[in-house]
Amino acid sequence: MTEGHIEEQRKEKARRKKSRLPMLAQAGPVSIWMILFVTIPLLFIIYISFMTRGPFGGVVYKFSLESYKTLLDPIYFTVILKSLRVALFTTLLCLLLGYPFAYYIAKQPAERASKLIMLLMIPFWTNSMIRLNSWMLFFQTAGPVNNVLLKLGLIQKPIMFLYTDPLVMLGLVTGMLPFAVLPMYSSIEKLQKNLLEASADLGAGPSLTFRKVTLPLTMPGIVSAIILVFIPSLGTYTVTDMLGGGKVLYIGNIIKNQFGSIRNWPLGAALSVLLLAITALLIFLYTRFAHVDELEVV
Amino acid sequence: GGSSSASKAETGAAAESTSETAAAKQAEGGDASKELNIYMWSDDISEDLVSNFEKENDCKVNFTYMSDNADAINQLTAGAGDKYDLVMTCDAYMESLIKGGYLEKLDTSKIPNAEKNMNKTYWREDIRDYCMPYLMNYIYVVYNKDTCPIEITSYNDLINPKLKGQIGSVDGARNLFPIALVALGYDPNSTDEKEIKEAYEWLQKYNENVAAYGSTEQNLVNGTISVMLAYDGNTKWAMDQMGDKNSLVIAPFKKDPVQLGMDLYVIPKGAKHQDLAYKFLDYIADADVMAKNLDEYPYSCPNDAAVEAASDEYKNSPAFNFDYKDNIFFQKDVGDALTIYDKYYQMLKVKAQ
Amino acid sequence: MEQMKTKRQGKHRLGHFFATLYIFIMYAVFYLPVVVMVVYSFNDARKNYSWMGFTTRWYTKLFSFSNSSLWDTLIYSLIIAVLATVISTFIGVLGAIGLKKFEFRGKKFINMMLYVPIIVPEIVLAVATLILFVTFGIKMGLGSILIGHCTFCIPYAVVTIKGRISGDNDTLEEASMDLGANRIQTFTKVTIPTIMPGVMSAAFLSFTLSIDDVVMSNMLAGGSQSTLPVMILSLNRTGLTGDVNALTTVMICVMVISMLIYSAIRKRIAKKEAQA
Amino acid sequence: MAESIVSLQHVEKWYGENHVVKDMNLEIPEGEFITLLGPSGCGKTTTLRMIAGFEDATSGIIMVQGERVEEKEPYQRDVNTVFQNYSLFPHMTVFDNVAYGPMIRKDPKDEIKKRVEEMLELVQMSGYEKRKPDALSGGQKQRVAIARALINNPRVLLLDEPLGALDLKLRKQMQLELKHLQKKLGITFIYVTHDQEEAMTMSDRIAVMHGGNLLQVDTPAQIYNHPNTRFVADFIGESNIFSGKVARVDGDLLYVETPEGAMLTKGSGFAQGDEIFVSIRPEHLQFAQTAPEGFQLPGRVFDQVFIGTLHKTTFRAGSGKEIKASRIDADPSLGDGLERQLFWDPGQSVAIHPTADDKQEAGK
Amino acid sequence: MAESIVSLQHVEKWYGENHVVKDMNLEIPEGEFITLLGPSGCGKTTTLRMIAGFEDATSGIIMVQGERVEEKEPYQRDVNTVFQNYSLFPHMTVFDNVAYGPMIRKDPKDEIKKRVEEMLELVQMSGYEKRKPDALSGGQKQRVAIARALINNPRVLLLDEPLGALDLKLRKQMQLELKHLQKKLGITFIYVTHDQEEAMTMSDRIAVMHGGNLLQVDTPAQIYNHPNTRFVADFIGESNIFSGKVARVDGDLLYVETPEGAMLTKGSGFAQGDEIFVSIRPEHLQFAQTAPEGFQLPGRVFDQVFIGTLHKTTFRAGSGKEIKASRIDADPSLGDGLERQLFWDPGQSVAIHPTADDKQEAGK
Ligand SMILES: Nc1ncnc2c1ncn2[C@@H]1O[C@H](COP(=O)(O)OP(=O)(O)OP(=O)(O)O)[C@@H](O)[C@H]1O
Ligand SMILES: Nc1ncnc2c1ncn2[C@@H]1O[C@H](COP(=O)(O)OP(=O)(O)OP(=O)(O)O)[C@@H](O)[C@H]1O
Ligand SMILES: [Mg+2]
Ligand SMILES: [Mg+2]
Repeated sequence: MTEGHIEEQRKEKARRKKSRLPMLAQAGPVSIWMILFVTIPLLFIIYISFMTRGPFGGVVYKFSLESYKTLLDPIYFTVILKSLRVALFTTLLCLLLGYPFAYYIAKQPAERASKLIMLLMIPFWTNSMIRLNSWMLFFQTAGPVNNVLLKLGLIQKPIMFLYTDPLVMLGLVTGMLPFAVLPMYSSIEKLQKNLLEASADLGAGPSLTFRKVTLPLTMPGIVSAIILVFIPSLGTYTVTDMLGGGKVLYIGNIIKNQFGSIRNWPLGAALSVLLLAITALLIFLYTRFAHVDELEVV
Repeated sequence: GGSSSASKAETGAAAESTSETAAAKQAEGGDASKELNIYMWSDDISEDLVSNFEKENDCKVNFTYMSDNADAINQLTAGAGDKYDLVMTCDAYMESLIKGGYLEKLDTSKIPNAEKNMNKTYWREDIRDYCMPYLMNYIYVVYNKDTCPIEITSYNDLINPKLKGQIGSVDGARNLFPIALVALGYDPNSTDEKEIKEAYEWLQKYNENVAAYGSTEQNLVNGTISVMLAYDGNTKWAMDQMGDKNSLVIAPFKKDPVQLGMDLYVIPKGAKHQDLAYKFLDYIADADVMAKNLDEYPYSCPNDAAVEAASDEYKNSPAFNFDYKDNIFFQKDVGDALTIYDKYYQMLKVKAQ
Repeated sequence: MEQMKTKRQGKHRLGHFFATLYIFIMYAVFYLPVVVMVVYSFNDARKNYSWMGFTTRWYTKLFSFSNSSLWDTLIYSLIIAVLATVISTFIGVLGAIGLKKFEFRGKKFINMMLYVPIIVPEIVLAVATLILFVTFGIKMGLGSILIGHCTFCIPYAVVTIKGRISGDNDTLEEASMDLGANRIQTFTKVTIPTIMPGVMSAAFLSFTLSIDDVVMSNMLAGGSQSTLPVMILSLNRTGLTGDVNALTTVMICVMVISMLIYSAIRKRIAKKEAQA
Repeated sequence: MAESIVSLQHVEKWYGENHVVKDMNLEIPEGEFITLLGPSGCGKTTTLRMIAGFEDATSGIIMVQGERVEEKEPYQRDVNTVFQNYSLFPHMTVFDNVAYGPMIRKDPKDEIKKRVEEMLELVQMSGYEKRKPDALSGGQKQRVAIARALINNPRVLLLDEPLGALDLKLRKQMQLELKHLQKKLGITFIYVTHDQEEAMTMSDRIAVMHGGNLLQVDTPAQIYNHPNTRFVADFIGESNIFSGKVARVDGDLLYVETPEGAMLTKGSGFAQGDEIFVSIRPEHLQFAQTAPEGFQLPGRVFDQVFIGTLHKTTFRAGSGKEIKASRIDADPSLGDGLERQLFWDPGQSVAIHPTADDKQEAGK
Repeated sequence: MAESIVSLQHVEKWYGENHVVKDMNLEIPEGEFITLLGPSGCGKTTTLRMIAGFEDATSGIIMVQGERVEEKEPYQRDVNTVFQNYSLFPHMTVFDNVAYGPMIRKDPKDEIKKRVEEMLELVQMSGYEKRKPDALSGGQKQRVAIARALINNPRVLLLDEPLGALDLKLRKQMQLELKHLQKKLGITFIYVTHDQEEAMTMSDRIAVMHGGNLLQVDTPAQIYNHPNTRFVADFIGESNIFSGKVARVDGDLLYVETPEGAMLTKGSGFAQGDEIFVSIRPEHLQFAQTAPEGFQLPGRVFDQVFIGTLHKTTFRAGSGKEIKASRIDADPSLGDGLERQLFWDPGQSVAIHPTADDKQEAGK
């Protein structure tokens, strides 16, 4: 090859390096982390799901489809449906309650907004166990709510708040709300006032402006919120166990039990794979429905 | 509690450990032989006694806490047991742990106090070589004689429709099914699916009556429920709480045995400070030491000498005194049948709605 | 005339009133459990189930030397939470930008991987990670817990920040580089400030997740130290005791006070800079 | 006042400490094309924003179509705006941006389509329907913004430098189109531009603002030929402004003494000894070897440039002041450094009374 | 080529399907003031962005200071930009925005302070140091953007309509300041403007672009007086362009026949029967009762306007074509509907060869 050609190649390389380096620096760490600490364990989980339960705990590394056969039991279908319903409900409530909240905060001056966010987060730095316990103390038969109501003569005998669905919802929603508020706040904050003005100027009232401009432009935050609320509440169980009296099993309980008292890791792994598949399906449906290409919903 | 009576010297030793930051401790440098790592429940052992032990042996005892018995099992089966020197677990898992080869065999000659003081009924033959019992708990029925609509003398009374919404209950497949099996007159550790299925049907009726699973003692105290299937420790608290007006009674069972569970210490395979672990086991098996511990943490105890040496308050606690104390059964490892239990347990809780 | 003038303003004022009321109620709901917790930290009962009278003995116990393990545990948890927050926010910011801005092979895959820690129950991932760590002879302790925490914090951070980034960031970054700032300077001086609310949200979420985590902390812990939530959950077997409430109360106070001091210092510095 | 479609009465606007609009009074009759002209930061955009309702006036009354603005939200008013920064919706295509107004009004689909196409045609953006604003050039964005506002046929249209990013050719066309539409539909235009030629050719009236004050509201010719303040004379077009004293009054003819020399102008309301500004446009400045009676204003040729249409000559007076003249044809006899006598037709120059501001400035 | 500070060789840019820059070749010597001129969307901003390094050329070579652009990050190049949309940092004050470059270079604090004050003075924004961009008017933002780029004293400065939002007065001043700085510091300016007068007075050379093509790169006078294509003639300034055929060649004098009539022009490279465009500026168009020899171009007065400096007259030829003339002085004898003979000095008109594009257009 001629010298010029080599020179050209060298430059070409340098050029490619130029455009690669920032990409590596930014997408690199997260990619490496995800591959090392998520992909590899995930492959291992998938691997385990095809193994056999060890009679003495753990796994016997012998291929088996037993776990997946077990999954065919309609009981899991019921459980997952129930979990989905709870997750859906929680997510809806979190969005409905969280959006105005996030909106209000985002529209405050920056300094005030960060104070309000801080104020929102502080309660969540207490232990969730303690918070749940506090709800129980607050609503128990001999708790302050019942006492006050009794004293005021509004009721004759204590109301049973504990172990009811509304209390479970209260626990779920108050526990999950920050995960909805924070991403929505950060994307609403970005919303430019001049676009709202333009919309109003063109004759759109507040609700139309909200639907046509505000909502689409803050959609990334809403989608983030949905992901961060819906998926975790799909696998939740502490709230339902503590505030709901543990009479109902959710998919989270079942998986936990496989890694707990039942020591059936392969089944637990298979159930996790099932969860992954369901979520992937939901995301796929969403992207189809919302005309977003690929998995990158945010 | 005894913590406030700590002597100056003891607090001094503790102060030293305070000055170490948690992070420095984590470095695990220093004299490794002077450390003892124990994995167990929190709030289950007297700190004064521990700091005494530390002083006597010039060592540092580190506690890490489990949130579930299965945590310990998961750690051991994952092969991470050797980061601990002592692990607390319960008797139901012992067979698996032994067969899985996760434990060091105990040299009982190194724990003479245990040899001497431990009640051999509880320190069962089949597991004796691998563990030393620490505390134990009964799962029995307790009810409020003023508010409970019926008198309860057997497990079968629990499925009486009159008790609808009145029961607070322990949870978990391996806690509930043995009760049902006993009620039906089967082996509590049955591996026969037919029997387990029957137990499931029994439990369905039981489930109708249950208001909540989990820790329900406060509900018994404040009158939300009137019956409780629970650990003796929780019952003790409930009875104490009601004080003079205590109307709680342990159901006077005529025939049915009660379930007894053990908290025991094991030395995981490959533990690094086994000598110190033995010293600790022997120390805690000492009658006086354990007696003090019982005063602070009043639970049932397999250490006869310690119970003897304990305070009257402990010995007279109504929660630990019932007349069929010896009519007991243990949870045993049921091997693969566990998955059958799990299946029916899931059905129980899913079909409930 | 004057009355008419107040019509639109009046409408606004009414809206403002309801908005403020709503926010107030929401905060009240968030703080209710905290208030209950604080009140019950003065409860004279061995187990925190019902009110048995006022006492300060939990605080006395907390501040007595014999209760060092509680403090150790707290400090340990805080160290982990702060480190996990810093690491995952850092990686999360970089990652969110990188994944938004660049097209590369495997990007879809990484995007999918980000959902995995949110979807797969923590215990499953924790056990798998534990087994892998044991297999590769990685020593358990602060490091392994941190890895565990970051693994589920990073996706939260990335998802939160990604929702914030948009096209207008590009032109500002261009302006910065045009003025001679290299990519790192551009990143710290322009990119970060413009997506600050996202970064702040990510940091808060990471901290909250980490300070409250049980499963990873339990599975990946070393043999000598537990975190506070693990201890609290462990306590839950026999019922929470007042000292945990007291400790959490103190913890909240410490965090709030340090926040206040921090913002006061920042304000003062800003003022000084403004004067200069 | 009744026929005014927009009326500002004693309007003031403060941004915190900044007083950006000061006691503004303006009546705009229906169908008028009025242009706000003034230096950068003088409050033009702020005035438009108050009329549109995005900004509340700190005090004063703003009426649109006979009703006070405070009672109505922006979307309730038949006012549309072409924003200085375009404010296109980034998540919508060009088509959807333009269709926004009719869509909000729930016009029938095919009618919307037809109208949008018409509008895009008008601003020469046909074929760009499917693009997002991000993929448009500056001028293209601006044209979409114009189309988006025009499609609504508002009674009042506020335009904030709507043609600023367009090239001369296109700007000329758009000027014609806008003017044509305005006339045809009888829309009231309130227009902001920096292009004085644009202001001159398009406006019925021009309102000159300065530092939040409205200085003069008049027809273009009036503003150009009879500026009422020194600022207006100076700001509109190019002017040579001489500051001096009235030496003698002869009917409407004033003899003025300035540091540069003696000159004549016409003007009223002046007495002997008054301070005066005399303003003369470069294109009206004449020069010759000798001066007519009343003039004694010598200047040396300092610079000559050709800027496309015009040949511009700069003279330097004895006082050092630069004086500009422009002609279409080059004067080949003129060379750098040559001295000429400058003069003009006294009817073409303007005599201006100094304002308080001017005096204050002079005092500094 | 060695002395070129910026050099574009066969540069192409595609945005997906859109071909926005086509085979562009341009050599810019150090210290030159070159202006890109062209209609909205013709690729000016895109060209600047490729030079600054924000956009990769699809093909071709871009060299800045003798080195290929692809190898260097934007911040490694001694090139600064004044962006069309300002791109001020919203989280920084005006001071911090302007101080950004020096701060990055870690200049001493007090020097930065001094320089920033100087720069703000230059753009007449002193006193606004502590404001955030949000609280500035459009023109004020633009001035800050200029100051921010100027403070770095780059070797090459790219300016994308830097004065577009400023009023005439300020624009004139800023033009002078910019030109002055450019000369003093020897900076190379690559300038985009829509203001042709600005382009004419400031540039050493003008590059006219159209639909991604570079049509002509020449001095302002050359571009104005000798446009090489019909598009350039039409785009730059106002022109009357006649399309016809060469009837007779007499040395460099051409006799041309058009639908409007017969005319004379000078030009070379034409043969009898060739297609030809003849371009004449309105200010060179003369009219009288009778035409000189060679001309036979009658027109009826159609419209007369006064736009500040000039009186513009539009004639309508027999073919219906409008023909424009402008003069400084009004001709009182001229009334609507009167007929005049139009003519010019053949040396002042330009003869242009039709390009392929023109022919194609004519074909349509
Ligand atoms: N939000 C704000 N806070 C404080 N001052 C502001 C704010 N917005 C504008 N200003 C100031 O008000 C004055 C008037 O601004 P305005 O935008 O009306 O000017 P303008 O006449 O439109 O100028 P331009 O021609 O440059 O666009 C300016 O000096 C500006 O700095
Ligand atoms: N990101 C993009 N994707 C697709 N097309 C684009 C994109 N950016 C610009 N264009 C198109 O490229 C062409 C050139 O754009 P450019 O911004 O260079 O024009 P310009 O000459 O600066 O125009 P203006 O004077 O209006 O600012 C335009 O037709 C524009 O629509
Ligand atoms: Mg403005
Ligand atoms: Mg452009």
